[in-house]
Amino acid sequence: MNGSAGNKFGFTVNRSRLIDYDASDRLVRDYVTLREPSFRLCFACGGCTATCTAGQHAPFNLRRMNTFIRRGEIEPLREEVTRCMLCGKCLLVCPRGVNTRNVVSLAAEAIKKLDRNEL
Amino acid sequence: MKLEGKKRVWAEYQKEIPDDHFFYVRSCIRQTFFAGSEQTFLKIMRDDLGKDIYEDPRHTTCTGIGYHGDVVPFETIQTVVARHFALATEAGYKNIAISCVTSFGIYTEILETWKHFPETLEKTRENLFRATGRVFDLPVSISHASDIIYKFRDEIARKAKYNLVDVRSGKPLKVVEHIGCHYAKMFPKHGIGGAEFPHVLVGMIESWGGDVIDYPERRHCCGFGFRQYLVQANRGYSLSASRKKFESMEPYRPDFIVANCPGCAMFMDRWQYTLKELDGITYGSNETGIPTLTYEEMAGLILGYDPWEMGMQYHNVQSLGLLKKMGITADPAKRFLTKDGSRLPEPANLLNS
Amino acid sequence: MSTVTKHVVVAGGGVAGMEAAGALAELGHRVTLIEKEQKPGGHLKQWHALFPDRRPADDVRKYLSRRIDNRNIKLFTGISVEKVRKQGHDLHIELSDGSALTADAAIIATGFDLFDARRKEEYGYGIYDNVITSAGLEDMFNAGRITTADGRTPSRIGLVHCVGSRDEKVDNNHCSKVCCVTAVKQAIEVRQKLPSCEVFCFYMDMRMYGPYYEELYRESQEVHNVNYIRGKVSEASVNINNRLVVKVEDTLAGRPLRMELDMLVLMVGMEMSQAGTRLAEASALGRGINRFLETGDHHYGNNLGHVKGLFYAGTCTAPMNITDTISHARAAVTETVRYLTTR
Amino acid sequence: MSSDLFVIPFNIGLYFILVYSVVRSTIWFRQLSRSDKLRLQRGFFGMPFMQSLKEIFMESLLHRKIFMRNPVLGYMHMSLAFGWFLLIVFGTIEADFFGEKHLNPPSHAIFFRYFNPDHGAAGLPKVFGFWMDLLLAFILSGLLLAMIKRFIPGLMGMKKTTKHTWTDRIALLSLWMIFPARLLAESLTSGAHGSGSFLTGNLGAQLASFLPVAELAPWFWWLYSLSLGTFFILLPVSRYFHIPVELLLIFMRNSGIRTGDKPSSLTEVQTHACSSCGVCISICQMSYAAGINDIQSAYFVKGLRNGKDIAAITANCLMCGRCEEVCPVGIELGPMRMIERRQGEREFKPMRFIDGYGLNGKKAPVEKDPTQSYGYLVRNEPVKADVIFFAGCMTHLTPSVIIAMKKIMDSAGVRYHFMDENGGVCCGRPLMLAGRDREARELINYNSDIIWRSGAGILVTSCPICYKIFNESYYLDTRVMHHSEFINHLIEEGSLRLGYLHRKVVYHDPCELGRGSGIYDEPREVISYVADLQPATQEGSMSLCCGGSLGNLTLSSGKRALIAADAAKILTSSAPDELITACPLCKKTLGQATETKVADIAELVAAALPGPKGRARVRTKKTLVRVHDNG
Repeated sequence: MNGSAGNKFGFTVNRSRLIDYDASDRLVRDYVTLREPSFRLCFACGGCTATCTAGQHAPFNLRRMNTFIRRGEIEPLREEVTRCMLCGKCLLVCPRGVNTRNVVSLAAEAIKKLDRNEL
Repeated sequence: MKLEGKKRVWAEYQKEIPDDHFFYVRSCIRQTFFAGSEQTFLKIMRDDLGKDIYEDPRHTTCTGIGYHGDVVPFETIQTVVARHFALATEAGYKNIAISCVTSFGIYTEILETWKHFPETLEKTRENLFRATGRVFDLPVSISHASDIIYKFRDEIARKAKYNLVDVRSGKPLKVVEHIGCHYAKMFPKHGIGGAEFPHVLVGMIESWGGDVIDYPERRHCCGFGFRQYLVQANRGYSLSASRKKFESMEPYRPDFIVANCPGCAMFMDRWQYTLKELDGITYGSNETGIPTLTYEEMAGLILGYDPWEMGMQYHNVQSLGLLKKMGITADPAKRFLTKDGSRLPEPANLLNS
Repeated sequence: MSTVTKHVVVAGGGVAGMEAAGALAELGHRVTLIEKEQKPGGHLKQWHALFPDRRPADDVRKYLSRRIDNRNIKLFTGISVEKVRKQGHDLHIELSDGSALTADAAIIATGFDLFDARRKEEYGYGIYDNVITSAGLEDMFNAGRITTADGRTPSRIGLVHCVGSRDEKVDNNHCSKVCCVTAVKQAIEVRQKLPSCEVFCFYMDMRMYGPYYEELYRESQEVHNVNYIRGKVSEASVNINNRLVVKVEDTLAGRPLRMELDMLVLMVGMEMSQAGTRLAEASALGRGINRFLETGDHHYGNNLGHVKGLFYAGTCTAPMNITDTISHARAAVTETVRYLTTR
Repeated sequence: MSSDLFVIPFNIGLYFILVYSVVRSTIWFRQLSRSDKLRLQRGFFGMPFMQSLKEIFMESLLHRKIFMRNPVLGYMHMSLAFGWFLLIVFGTIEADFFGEKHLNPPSHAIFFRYFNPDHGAAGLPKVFGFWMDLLLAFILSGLLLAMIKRFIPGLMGMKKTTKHTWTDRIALLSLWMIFPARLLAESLTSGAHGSGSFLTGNLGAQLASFLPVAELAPWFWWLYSLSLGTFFILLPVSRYFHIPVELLLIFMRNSGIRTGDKPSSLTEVQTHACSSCGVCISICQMSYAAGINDIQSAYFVKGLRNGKDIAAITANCLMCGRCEEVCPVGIELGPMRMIERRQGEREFKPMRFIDGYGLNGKKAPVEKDPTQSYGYLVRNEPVKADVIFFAGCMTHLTPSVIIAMKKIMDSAGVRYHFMDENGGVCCGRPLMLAGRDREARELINYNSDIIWRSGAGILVTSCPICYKIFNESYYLDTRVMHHSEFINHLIEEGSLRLGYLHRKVVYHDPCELGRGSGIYDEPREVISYVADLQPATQEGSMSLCCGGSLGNLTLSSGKRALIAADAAKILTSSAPDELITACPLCKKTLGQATETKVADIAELVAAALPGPKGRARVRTKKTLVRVHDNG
């Protein structure tokens, strides 16, 4: 809501929720996929998210994170990606053999690099 | 772009528009913000096209804004609309001409409801009779006022004093047409050209020499979205929808926007100022804003009406440049003078003034 | 098996009709095969390669040609069966050229029509230059050139699943079954032929129901890097560069998504064919809510209609792939022969 | 006599390497922490020094460990090292005895024959000459084996041999040239002078029959000197630097210096002490079971030594610890890799040898990240209990283990609190294995808090991964027990009544429990108490990794499956009724790789619990099974 926006209108322009595929880049995705090709195999069943140890305590959704990474939407992941405990349960449940643990690890790494303009 | 494809779609969505004898119902927003437009429409109908168009001063709002704003129940609005039908019946008119797209959607929705659920019609008749003692016949046809201009677009073209053409280069003007959502998105078969590729304004623009811009967000809502606009805190949604459209049309360098819905015309005009204030961005060539016209004003200009008499000076984005491009001489100094020379109030914060 | 030669009319010379005719002729029956087009083969004529193994469609076309190369089969092309009527023990069959045939039994194999993509106006098929159908893409494969209308090599192609299927707006609630796997197959083919072209599949569900389909889907991700976005494309438009812009909800991200494409391929579904509809209406044959021919029993009478001696084969009963169509046609032949011998 | 110029290359090389070694050692010594400096000083004047000498003799010269693992390979190393050592010793004695004067420059011993071409005709010199020839033949036989190993590794029982850099190649070439050159030089000189023993004498005589040996001899003395000189100069930048560095490592290790968790002089000494012998490659399951041949410790250490970007190699390791068990040099490979993983996220800066203050200069200390990763964890009210059971994340995917543990503890009347019954917090070990200690520390603190406040005396976990970190990195006032230990404890104290299952079972040591925590006996005692425990083909310290290891971040599921299949095949080669393990991850991984039933030790014990009508007896148990180290 923008009711309290401090201007003479009492509101501001809402930020678009749109994923504009052409306005973002896929640097993080490419970084992850190059190092962990199994990342491509995710078909978003959500098994990882269901079994996730960290996910029992806080919003951490690997399934959705994978989607965001693929679309180049990094902003929502910056904090979420650090919540993983790397326990590896997701590895055992993934029906497509995605090396999920490495995906999170690489994503966190890539985002840090992105922020340092190293990607 | 394959024009044949569009023509095929347009051919599929044609509707019967009566030739004459209309009962005119006005629009709350149009008569408030573009009072000259409705007057222009009546003038064109009566003076230029020689049609019989009647309006009853007793007709009221359709309460569509209240209905979409969740404060007017469906039974109520049905009864209000039934009262308008009763006025038409009493005056002996069977063809309704509607100024507002919201009303047009309401009328269509109600008639469709009555068709599929006849008991609601009976209930409405009963409600209307109990409340006012009036009875009504169902209208034979429902037309949006833009449908009627569309029907007579070629006749207007024959009488044209100006065209949608840059008089200096001879090139057609680039026009963004915007169709109100409730015109055809709810009931595509009631709109000329359907919902995806509406033809109602395209037909006018092309008949009058302009080029239509088919930009990616063409179908997108202007941002009115009753609940979004009516609650001040929600207006950011409304504004962001308009911005999406402006950003999408901007690369085409449009000469002006024309809308068939009063709300759309109002928003796409006024939000340009708001966006300038909030975002610091002014759209349009040389960042002067994109003039936003009603279709009545567009038709009026073609027929040589005085822009100041039509009230075009009360748009937030001024259209002096456009008029010049079309070769219309209108003295800027006379914008805010009445015919007898006394001063009209001059709005602040005009764009492209 | 019958020792007496009977006459069976097969209406429709597509995959089902050709297989049924061939099988009947092999058993010694006299078959009249009637095809409305100038050549038999049905929709298979247009296919370049088949899923899931991407073998040339020509393999199956050749098989079917050999199948009907039998002196017991009389092939008529350019005419269609318009009406079937029971006349005593026989069937009276009226053709579009005004002539009529009498047969001991008949098999209807009138197949399907591809959904007319123009009915999904929001995708702009027939309006935007680079919106094509899956059949159109198959044509491009056959021609050996995948290019945009102005001859450029596309750098990004989108494939829209479920066009005309599972869509109440066009009165088709049924699933056409084969479009998902066709999309996967075509996506792989595009990636192979144009390695620098990104491919996106916009799907509602991935219905990989057949053997090796799921494996193909996996391969498309693992080996060919095909991208999948779960969500139905809501509309397509063009931008100032004449590139297509599509809007879709990325349902897995829970957010709307917009992207530019050079080409949009609509995976058109299957509908009851118009010729089959005419025949069904003229002959008062029952049809299901999906408008395909209604069979006697979904489980054990799937080749039977309610007219004795009249049998159904292939996609006139429901969408199916080539494998199932051939099996269904063979089952129809079994039913026909049983009818002819026990009548 | 030194006017013979050919000795110059040798002298340059020799003095260079001597000076370099002194400088290098000094730098390393100065980089040691204060306590390690004290350790080394103390070690130098005490028992450790004698131990070191013994070890140097056994390992650096005789190559005992390699010999025991692979006699041919051992012989190769021994002949080269010990042979050369003896050649130098004997040569020096010879030169000292028979030379013109005592305390000759080293070149006199090395080129003794040149300077004394007629020496060794009879008597004691002849005996010496014989021995010198014999040693040379000994070395040359080893050299021959080395060449065979280089070109046909299979013949030596080696799967792969390490890949060489170009400096390695030149150093190798010069090393290979040394002894053939010496042979020819001595033979030619002997041929010209009619001297020499059975090898050089005979060969010399043969050559003299058709060659102008006197003219040729200087050329080969030059070659011999050049080879030695080149080898010495290239020594610091080649794999052969390990020869001197290993001696230093032995001293350091025997003085009690350990790798720790940060880069130090020791880590650098260890990188240089690796001889790239390749034993770690042959033993590596990722190599022989999964066909991955570029990440083994030899490559890891080499990459580290050469300042290459080894992030991928560092991450791609099961951390099973098998290589460390067999490393002939005794390099602490696990801790070395862990140090690298901790560096992982930082920008890679290649280290060059010359500018090197080595690892210490290479990387900044672990970054302090002020933000908390797991700030979202909520502290719950503690539950008081005597015993805490922590199943661990992985055990939650093997509910049968949890059920079995509950049954066992209930049966033994244990009052326990199931700490992570409704999904707990990870123990932190997986993060630590990924080199992310800071984050691991957050989880450790969280879990420690719960354990401390529970007041429990015993913490039981059914996961070896958790067990290891609870033991090593948690500060607890609680006895940490793996469930196999705990069950053993219950049996010993007589609170668990168990029947006997007539099943043949084989036990698989989980890496983190066996090699990782030294728990080999307790599981075996428990198993042999309730079933017929059969020996496994590879067990104890050389037990296999199941392939599921969390130590490896990058290994694909397909490769893991290959390792699992191979391990399962070996473990079930005796066709046991059941394969027992003590780790949920091993159970899951092996379970997918074999038809044989794979069960956790708890499941086996639970099956031996008396049923409602069961007649279990409390047996006195003392049939100790010892692990047979077949490593």
